[in-house]
Parts: sequence; C-alpha cells; structure tokens
Amino acid sequence: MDLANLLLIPLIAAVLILALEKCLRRNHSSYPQARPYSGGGDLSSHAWCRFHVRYYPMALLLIAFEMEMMFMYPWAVVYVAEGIKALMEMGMFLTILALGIVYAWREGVFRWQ
Amino acid sequence: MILNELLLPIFVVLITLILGAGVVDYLHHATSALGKQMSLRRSLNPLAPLYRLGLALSQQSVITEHPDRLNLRLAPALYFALAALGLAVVPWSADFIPADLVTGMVLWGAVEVLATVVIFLCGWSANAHLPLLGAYRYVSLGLSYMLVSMFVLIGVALPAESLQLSAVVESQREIWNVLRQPMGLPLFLIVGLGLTFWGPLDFASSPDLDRGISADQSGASRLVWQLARYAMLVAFSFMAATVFLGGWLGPWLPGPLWLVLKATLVLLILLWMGHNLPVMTPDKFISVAWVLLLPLSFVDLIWAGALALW
Amino acid sequence: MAVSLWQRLAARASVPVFVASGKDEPDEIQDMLWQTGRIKLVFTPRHASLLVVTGQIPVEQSQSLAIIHDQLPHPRATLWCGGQPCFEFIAAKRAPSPQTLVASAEDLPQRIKETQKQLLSGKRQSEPDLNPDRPPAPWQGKGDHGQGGEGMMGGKPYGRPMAMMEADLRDGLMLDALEFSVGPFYHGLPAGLMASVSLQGDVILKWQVESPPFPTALPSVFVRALHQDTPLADLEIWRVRVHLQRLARMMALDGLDCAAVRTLRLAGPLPCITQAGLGALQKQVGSLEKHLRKRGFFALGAGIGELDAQQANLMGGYVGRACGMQEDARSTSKPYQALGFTVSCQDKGDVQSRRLQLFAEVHQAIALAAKAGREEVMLTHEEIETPVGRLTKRQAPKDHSEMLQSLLPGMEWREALMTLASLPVAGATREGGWQ
Amino acid sequence: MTLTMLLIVGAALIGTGLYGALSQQSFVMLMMGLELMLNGIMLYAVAFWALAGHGIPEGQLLTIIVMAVMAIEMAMGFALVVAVFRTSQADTTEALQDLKH
Amino acid sequence: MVGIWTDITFYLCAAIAVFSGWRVFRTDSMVRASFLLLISFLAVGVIMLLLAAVYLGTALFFMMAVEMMVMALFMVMFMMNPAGLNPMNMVHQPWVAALLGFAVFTGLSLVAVYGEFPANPAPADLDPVRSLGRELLGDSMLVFESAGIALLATMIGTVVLSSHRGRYGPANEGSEPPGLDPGGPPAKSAAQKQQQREEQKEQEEDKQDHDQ
Repeated sequence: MDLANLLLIPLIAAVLILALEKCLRRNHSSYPQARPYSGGGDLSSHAWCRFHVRYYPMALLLIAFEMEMMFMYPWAVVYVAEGIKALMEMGMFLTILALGIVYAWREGVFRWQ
Repeated sequence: MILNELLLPIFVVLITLILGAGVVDYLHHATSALGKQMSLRRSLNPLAPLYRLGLALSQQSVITEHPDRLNLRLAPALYFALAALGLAVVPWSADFIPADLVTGMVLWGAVEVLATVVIFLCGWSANAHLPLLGAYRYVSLGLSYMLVSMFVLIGVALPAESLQLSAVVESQREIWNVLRQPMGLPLFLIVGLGLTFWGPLDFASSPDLDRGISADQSGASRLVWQLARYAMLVAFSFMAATVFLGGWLGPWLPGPLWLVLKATLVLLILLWMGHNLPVMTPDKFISVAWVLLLPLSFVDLIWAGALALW
Repeated sequence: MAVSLWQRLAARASVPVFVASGKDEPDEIQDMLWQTGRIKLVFTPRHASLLVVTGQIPVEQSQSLAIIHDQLPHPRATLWCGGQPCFEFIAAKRAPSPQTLVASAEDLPQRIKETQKQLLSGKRQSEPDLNPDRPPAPWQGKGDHGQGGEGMMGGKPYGRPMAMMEADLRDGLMLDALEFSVGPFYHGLPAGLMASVSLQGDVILKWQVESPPFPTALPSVFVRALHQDTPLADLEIWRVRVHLQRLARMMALDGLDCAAVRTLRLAGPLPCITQAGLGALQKQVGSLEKHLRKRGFFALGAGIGELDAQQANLMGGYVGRACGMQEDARSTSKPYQALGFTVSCQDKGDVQSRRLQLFAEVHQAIALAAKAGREEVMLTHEEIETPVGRLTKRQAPKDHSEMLQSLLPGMEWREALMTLASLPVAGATREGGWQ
Repeated sequence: MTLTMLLIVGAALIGTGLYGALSQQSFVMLMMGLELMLNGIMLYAVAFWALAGHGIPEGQLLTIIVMAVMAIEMAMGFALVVAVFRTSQADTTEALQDLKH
Repeated sequence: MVGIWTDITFYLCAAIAVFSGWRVFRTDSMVRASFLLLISFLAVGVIMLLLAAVYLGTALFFMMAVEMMVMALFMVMFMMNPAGLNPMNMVHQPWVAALLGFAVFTGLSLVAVYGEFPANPAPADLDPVRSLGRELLGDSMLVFESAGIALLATMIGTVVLSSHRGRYGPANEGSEPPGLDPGGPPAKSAAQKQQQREEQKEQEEDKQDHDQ
C-alpha cells in the first residue's frame, strides 16, 4: 500500500495540474505576442544555444562527491549500533573526500569561470 | 480498506498542497503588504488569493516563439508532483502516514534534486533568453545546496537509527532535533529557500532578470507554476517541521494539528526571510555553499554523531 | 458577453500594471504607483493587464513600446499619462480612443482601476496587436525539412537564426554568444537606455549603447540656486529625496520590495517637510540604514562594479566621492563652509561604497538642512552640487552611457545591473533645454 | 515479474545502450549509450540480488559500485571533453581522430 | 490482487525504461535526450522498489537526477544545435551498431530464458538498508575506503582537466603550439577551424545523400 501511494500520489498530482492547465488556458499567441520579452528589444537569434555554463568544474566535482552519499545513508542507519568503528571509518572516508574539496577550492573551482 | 489506505492519503496530500498553496499566497501577500505599510484592512483580506486566482484565469496564457511545448506543459505539473511526493512520506500521526517508506529521507533528497531538473526544464523550454538565464542560474544553486541538505538530514537520521521519517519523529520524543542539533534547522531552511527559489536565493526569477523563469509566463500557465512553487514551499515546511520540530508530537492537541501548526511556523520564517533579505549574487552563492555551508554541515554531522554515541 | 465568475473576482484584485517611462518624466509616477494600494507594479508586460505610459515617448522608441504593448496578454489596455500617444506611427488606421489619456498623475490610480473594471466586464475591448502577425523571418516551407533551417546550424529555423560562436573573455571556451537588444523599458535599466548586448553564459561580452537613457529632470531648486538666492535647506532636502529614490530602486533590484517602498514613503513627502520633521527623518533613515546593514544590503555590493580613478573622475558627484575623491562643489561655497561642511568619502569605488556614500550623504544633507533651516541660510553659487553631478550655468550633468561600453563587458548580468543602478548614467535636463 | 522477464528487460537496455554507444558520433551521446548499458547492468544486479541471491548484501554493494563507475566515467569523460574542446573546439570522435596528424 | 498490480506496474515501467532509452538516440534536442535517459533510470528505480530494493531504488533517483542534470548542462554546452532546431543525424555505422545491439540483446535474452538460475529470493524480513550498512562497515570495508580514494582521484582529475585558471595559470598553458608569426594565433587553431568547416560541409552532404 505504501508503495502504491508513493507511485499514485505524484501521478495523480501531475495529471491534476496538466488537466487544470489544459482546461483553463486560452493561448493562441500571435507572433508579436510570442516574441521573447527583453524590455522592448528583440533577440537576434534563438535563445537555445551552446550555453556557456560558468560553473562546470563545480558540476563535475559534484558528480564525484555526491557518490559518497550512497555510502553515507546505509552508514547512518547502523551508526549507533556499530559505534566507534563506524565513526572512525566514516571519518576516514570523509577526510579523503574533503581533501578533494579543499584542493578544488584552492584551484578556484567554486568561482564562476 | 482501499478507502482508508489508498484514497484517504491521496486526498489528504493533494488537498493539503492546494489549500496550503492558497495559504502561502495569502500570507506572502499579506506580510508583504504589511511590510510596505499598506492599508491594514485590504492587506489582510482573506479573499485576496481568490481575487488573484480570478485575475490569473481571466488572462490569456502567452506562449513564446517555438517553445518546447511538451516540456513547457510538463514542468509545472512535475514540480507539483514532486511536492506531492515529498509530502507523501511525512507522517501525520503514529498511524496515518500516506507512504511510510523505509528510506523516506533518501526520497526527500531525490525530490530536491529532481526539482532542480524540473525548474531547469521550465526555464529552458520557453526558448527565451531571460528564462534561460534564470534556469541556468538555478542549476548552479540546485547543485550546490543539495549536499548541505543531505548532510543535515543524515545528521538527523543518526539518533533515529533509521531513514524512515516515522522513526525520526519517534526519536524526538525526549528532545526535538532543533535543540539537539542546533545548526540543523538554519541550514535546512537555506535548503528550503533554494528548493523554492525563494527570497535571498531567488536566482531563477530574480528581479534583475525581470522575473527570469516567469518573465514570459502569463495567465493560467503562470498560475500553475506559482501553485506548484507554493505547494513545494508547503511540502518543505511540513518536512522541516517533521524532521526538526518533532512532527506530530505535542501535548493536548491532536497530532496532525500540531504538525500543521509547526509547518506554519516554518512557513512564516521562510516568508519573513523572503521579504527581508536581499537576493544574493549567484556566483557568490556557490562559493558560500561549498566553502561555508558545506563545512558547517560537516560540523553539524560530527556534532550529531558525537551526541548520538554519547 | 456574460461575465464569468473569474472575471468578477478578478475585478477586485490588485491591478497588475507595467509602467513604461518616457522622456521628461521623472520616475515620480512610478514611485507613486508603488505605494498605492490595489495597484501592483510588475516587472514584465506578461504579468500586466494594463500598460501605463508616463511622459512622452520619442518617435525612435515607439517601435519598442509597440513591442511591449503586444507582449501584454489579453485583455489589455494602454493608459497615457503626461504625454501624447505615439502608436499612430505604427498603426495609422487605429487612432487611440481619447479616454485612455490621463491628464494628471493624481487621477491615474483611479483611472487604472476603472479601466481594469471595464476590461474585465467586457465594456472595453482588449486592444489588438500593433505589429503584424508575421514571424521575424519567413521560414515556413523553406530549408531541408521545411523548418526554415539549412544543414546543422544554418538558415532560419522557425524564423530566427541560431546563435554563433564567439571567443570568451574569461575562460577561453569558445561557445555561442547570445545576442539581443535590451531596453528601453527594461525594468532594471534606467528608462530609455537601449543596448545591444552579447552574452556568453551570464557574462556580458559586449554592451553597445543604441540609445542613451532619457535625461532626468533636475529639481528646479538646483537650477534656481545658480541665479538667485535659494534656501540652502531646500537644496539639501531635495538631495535627500533624489538619493533616497535612487536607493529605493537599488533595493527593488535586490528583491527588497518592502524596504524599497518604505524608503519611497520617506522620500515622497520630503519637499514640504518641517524643521521638526527633519529630526524624525534623521532617525528613520538611521534605522533604515541599520536594518539594511544587518540584512547585508551593503555587503552584497562588495567588489562589484569598481570604477577606476579616471571613470570616477568623469562621473563626478557622489560616484567620485565613493571612490575617494575629495571633490564637492559645496566645499567652495561660503554658506556651506559656514555650516561646517566637510566632504565625506569612501575609499573603494565599488557598489558597496556607493551605497554607503549615498546613505552618508543623506545623513549629512539632513543635518545640513536642519542647521541651515534654523539659521535660514540662503545660497547663490555658480557651481551647484546636484545629486547627479555638478551643475554650472553652462553645463548640466552629462550623460555617461558611453562609459558603460567599456565598464560592463566582463561582468555578470546581475553585477552589471547592480552597477548600473548605482550610477547616475542619465544626463540631466530642465524644461526648455540648457542654452 | 519473474527473473527471466527482468533479465530480458535488462538485456533490452544493454542492447539499446550498445547501439547508442557504437552509432553516435559525439562524445556526450556516446557516454549516454554507456550509461544506458550500465543501467541494464544495475537492473541485472538487483534482479539477481532480490530473486536469486538470497538478499546477500554484496549484491547491493555491486549495484553501488556500478553507480560509482558511472559517476567516475561521467566526471572524467566530461572533464576530457572540456579539455579537448578548449584546445581544439572538437566535439565528435572523428574530429579527435583527425588530430593525430 | 497486489501481485497483479505489481506485475502491471513492472511491465509499464519496463516498457517506459526501454522505450525512453531508445528515444534517447532518436531525439534532436539534447535536453530531451538527457532527460529521456533520466526517465529510463527512474523507471528502473521503480522496478527496484518493486523488488524490495528500497534503498537502491530511491538512491538511484537522486544519483541519476544529478548525473543527468549535469549531463544536460554539458550536452547543451558542447553540441552544435543543442535544441535540435534543425533536425540532424549524427551517427556513424548505424546498421552495424544496430545489428550488434540486437545481437547482444538476443544473446542475453537467450541466456535469460534458457539459463538455470537458483530461485532463492531475498527473505521477506530483510532490512536492505541495515544489511548494506553492516556490510560496508564489515567485510567490504576495503571496497568502501578504496571507493573513497577513487573518488578523490576523480575529483582531482576533473579539476586538473577542466579548470581554466588554477594557481599555476591557465590549464591549457603550453599545450598550444606557437603562432605562425610572432604573437600571432596558434598554428593549430586556424588549421582546426578549416578542418571543422570541411567537416561540416561533409556532414551536410552526407545528410543530403541520406535524405535522398
């Protein structure tokens, strides 16, 4: 039942909103209406482009760092039961990863490139 | 059985979100009007959200040139669905939990991350530059606050010895987590601001982008996006109340009422922050998140760990 | 036409209004609407149901105004306040109806509410598009797949070309640059400033000014002081007012709407303030500053938009003083010296120091006004320090939008807009010109 | 939901992923193919864990290791793409081949 | 009753996973491609939930959401025509690839159908999270810690490769040949541009051939 609820609730919610929007919207937009807004100016190209993401090193770092979460959740559950051993082990693991963060910080990864 | 275990939870979750969104709208505008010293009678009018609803519905929804129509439609629906998913794992009392997942905490983490995807999709699919900039700014925020949130939540899971939210509530019988782990709630509130791009972390629809993601939305499509955003704020408030303020625990009143009261408190704090703090510059926030907030959440975790063993 | 339940409800909601400011019209009207109940100023025409045009829109900008007009969702209407309608240039056959003209600013809130009611009840037709319903470039049926494009990146798929690569200023990744023109009614820019901008990611590669901002009208007190004896207290009170209005706009850009409106409320009734009121004002401004300092309003601008000495020198006024230049026309004038005026300065020249400088000058001006009011000091001088720069008989504060072309590239969008809001970019004017 | 069905679904994912990895010209699309294959492998691991392995924890660990491999592959892959693009504006495998001479 | 619904959900999710996995290589928009892949992962995650692998299922949601978000960022950053405004076909040897893909699918399916696997389901009272946690702190501690080292290496590697300005100057310093004339543009980049232009032409020709 829990699982059924878990799957049904977001599904129904999404369908609800989609239906709501479909019923309520009146949206024939003419070309001058559809022009993207920029305070009276105009775009000289489509907005979709090879967008220069300014924080890409951070994004890459995150993928690697985030992996550690996979190990931390199960660890948290048995932490109290396992005691000091769990503390030491996770301490070591996090120290290793924190080194990576410190290194990245020193290299200026957390600024916009 | 079907009625009690399937229909009732679905109904409760959806109604909470929709009514909650109305309450958020009311409180948001009322507090804003009070902050601006507008006339008291008008700013406290309880029907004002309905008026705004009417206004949104009597407007046309403009669609930009050659958008990604499918994703433009889906984004608000999915954002709302994520709010519903997040609220589904929150226990209302000892025996009423819409979806009592063993890994409720992990699921909440997934909600946060998927919200980033959905908000990005909303800005991207309009094919207009201001929403696009807003979307990319939001991703920088979404990717940086996420780790903080997960560390804070793991800190909460330690004394509960479980990732299940009902167990987390039970673990707060003696003392609420807000007192046990004093750094947890403030950090988690920052996460909430990020999740709903609210106030100081409103990068996606900031004033300098002339409302960014929402700059080209109008009428019903703007309404559903706002609805989803408010619903997410509601879901977050419930989550924060459950995890840090003891959820449904409390004397005299019935459990669900306690939960609602605590969630309202969290909501008010978030709204206050929204009105009183300036929007940060996006490039500074990643530094702050990784260099300041992440170490702080480490400290929070260590504190929680030490306390749990001791 | 039956009026639906929604429309009946909508008629009671706050009216969302998009304001397009024109020439010769200080932002007074906009500031007034900010503080009015049941009217909501919105940042984009998409959220508005009424377009309010304040002041005269020059012919060159009428096309931009028409673009904005068409971007409003239906039902929509236009109100003209303080200027003549200019849409005839675009749609010659459709003369605007006389009822959309609003004679005085005091009437405006009332007229806005009425117009909205008429629109929602169907008594007034929604205004049709001004521009023809055509794509920006013909595309249908052209190209490889009928989508108007050619090959990988060529052609004009769906009416617009694709963005092309350009070298980057910062990290050497050569990616597409997004080119567009922004303004003259963009909310975060001074009214009338139109620029063609090239962005890569959030960073501005190029900022080409297409038309300078509309000159702002200097309060007449400053001009009068050039020729005849003027109460010094008046000068200083007007300085407080202009500075506070500028600060309010910066706050709005940072999302501090409540503080901005509170600031405007302080600034609005200033011209008729009494001696007793000045003491209270000093306290209120002090508490406002403290409030903002605690919330990080000043710290936010640290390191953003630093001007070098040459640029600061060119700008003069409070910008120069925020950069550490001891230049103030007031220090050469006898009455000011008698009041014990000293030039106050900041040292960094970034947005933070400009914000601090503005507040410092507000405090100083209130103190000066109080003292001068008590002693009834009068002033005539050939050089007047106005809130936007130095004014002489021959020269008004100049337009500085050219400087943006070298100042803004390399900044991120947010930084650029914060910088812009902190600078008096627009030149000054008075009725009848300067010669 | 039998083991056989699960394995067939996993096989379909691996097959599709292989098609993508082999046929796509650009680096990033190639990586998508790899990810899809790993997706199938994860499904395999979990299916065996749940239905054939008596729920031994190593089965779950294997899945986590596959995820870690995925993360490392992606991070390093994109870092390489950035490095290559920075020096030569190339985004397809062919373009990189041509650099040899 | 519950069994039927589980089966229906499973077949639905399986269909979604495979279909969206296939659509990844058929769509023109890079953003759509990455999020279609995300949908494929999410569907597999739901299947894992159905298999009572609760932790892996939910964790897959968040891991893959992050990875696909970053994937989308990079896809848009480095692919020409990222939104697929002009339909395109950037494939090589598609038939060989399709054949191989199909062969692998058939081979694995045959193994699945005819292979003998022990029917040894996980016990119903198993707590997957707790057992995994104990494993991490017990026998598999080495795996766990070496994963940490591997991730650290990855982090450093990505920073070195992708970062532009480090403490020691630009990352690509010294990797560019000297200019043809003193102070001129690097020799390679001009040649490279020429190459790219030729390539683009070739692709267009290919596509025309393809269309015909």
